[in-house]
Amino acid sequence: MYAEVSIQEADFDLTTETDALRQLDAGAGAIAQFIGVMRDLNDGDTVLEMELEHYPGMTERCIQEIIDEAGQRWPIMAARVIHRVGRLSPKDKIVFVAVSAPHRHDAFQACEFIMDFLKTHAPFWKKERLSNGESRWVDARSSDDKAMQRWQNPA
Amino acid sequence: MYAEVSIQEADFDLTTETDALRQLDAGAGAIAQFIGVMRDLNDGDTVLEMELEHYPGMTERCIQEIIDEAGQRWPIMAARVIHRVGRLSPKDKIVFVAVSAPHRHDAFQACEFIMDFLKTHAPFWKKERLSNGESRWVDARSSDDKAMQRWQNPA
Amino acid sequence: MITVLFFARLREALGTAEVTLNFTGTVAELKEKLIADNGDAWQALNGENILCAVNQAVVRPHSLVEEGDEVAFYPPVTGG
Amino acid sequence: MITVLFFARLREALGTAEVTLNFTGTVAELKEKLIADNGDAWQALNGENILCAVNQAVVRPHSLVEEGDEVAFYPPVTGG
Repeated sequence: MYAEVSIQEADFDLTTETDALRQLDAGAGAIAQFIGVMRDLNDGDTVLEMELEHYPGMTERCIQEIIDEAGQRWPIMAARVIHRVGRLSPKDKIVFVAVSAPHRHDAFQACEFIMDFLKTHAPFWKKERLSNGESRWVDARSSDDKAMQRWQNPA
Repeated sequence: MYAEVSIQEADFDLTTETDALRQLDAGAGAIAQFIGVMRDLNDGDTVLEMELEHYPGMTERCIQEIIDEAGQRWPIMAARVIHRVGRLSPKDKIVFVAVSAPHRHDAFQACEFIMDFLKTHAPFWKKERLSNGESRWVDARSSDDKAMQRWQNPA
Repeated sequence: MITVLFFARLREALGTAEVTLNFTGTVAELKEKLIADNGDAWQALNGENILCAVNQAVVRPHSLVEEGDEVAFYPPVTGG
Repeated sequence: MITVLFFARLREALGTAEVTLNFTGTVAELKEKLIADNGDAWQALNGENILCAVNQAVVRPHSLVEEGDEVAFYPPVTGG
């Protein structure tokens, strides 16, 4: 299985990334993708900007392990993950997860699995700058823990 | 809910399409996408080319109905579907389904639902040209019917 | 007049993509009339998987076809 | 020597991103030593949600830290 993980400040181009996956193997009929986008509202407050911190080295390693686990669970051909760090504004892309597979349900499942585990395991932290001048660290969400726990008891 | 459906011979650009969804609403934190890609093998035979026929008018109407149904089932903000017709070669993109939503699980569910219903309801037909010189109409798959039936009894 | 469209494998079997005729009745009766008018090759319309849409919505054999309708017969779909 | 890294809210609470020291023992003992050496503000290490990784793998409080290890303490993650 092909896997590539990038942690970067720069934005990324969806056409370039998808074309790369598509060209890898003409047997991959299905590509499922997720794009996480910065929202302008969080917990009822207007967010002007976000600063994303991460643990260099561990982040890449952790995401690679999640991809490997996805590859054990579903017959997938390739996975590509890009996560941005540094300053981001509303509507900016934050994260990209793409999975190619022979069949679409496997691609969807693996893509969502990778996102759910990334959210709860990969060492990233978000700090928001609000319209009222305050800055605050974003709290972890129990909904993300629940999303992750779903995969412990596969249906 | 915003919805746009295109049936076209021309290829499409993922960056353009995803950017359009992203710009619609800064509250849409999640975009789930599917790209169906032409495979070079089907039922064990090498496929050189494919010709996609459709029923103009009904195709658009049918996909719009599927999107509306997805919008009833999940809180989604926008959906974009592009389906190509005419001649296609292996690795070409065939279909694109993108759904934006405030939360990722809704986006994933709605995106897969739209694909499963499109596969089993939208009036498209594929004819393959094989490496041995033969041409054949692709048979419908019972696996696609099963994928669709999954949504009749939501877990 | 009604318009009747045929697609894909069925279009090839019948050798035509479209016919127009004067007809009112059920979808099942329309099939019988088309076979009677056009000969045995049109028995392909009775293939067990052949679907029918009237005015672009899928219907059952006992559904009615009325003046001005667009009827379509086609095999199971294979898009996506 | 070991390297100890702090991230996000915890980094801000401690006022430092990294310390190096001579230490072998468990993660729990390392926390105690850091608090003893650096003062009460470092009680933040005992926050109930604070996670620990040794050599970039998440570990439990009784896990051992050895010479040359990279240890990290951090709050629950919020990426994606």
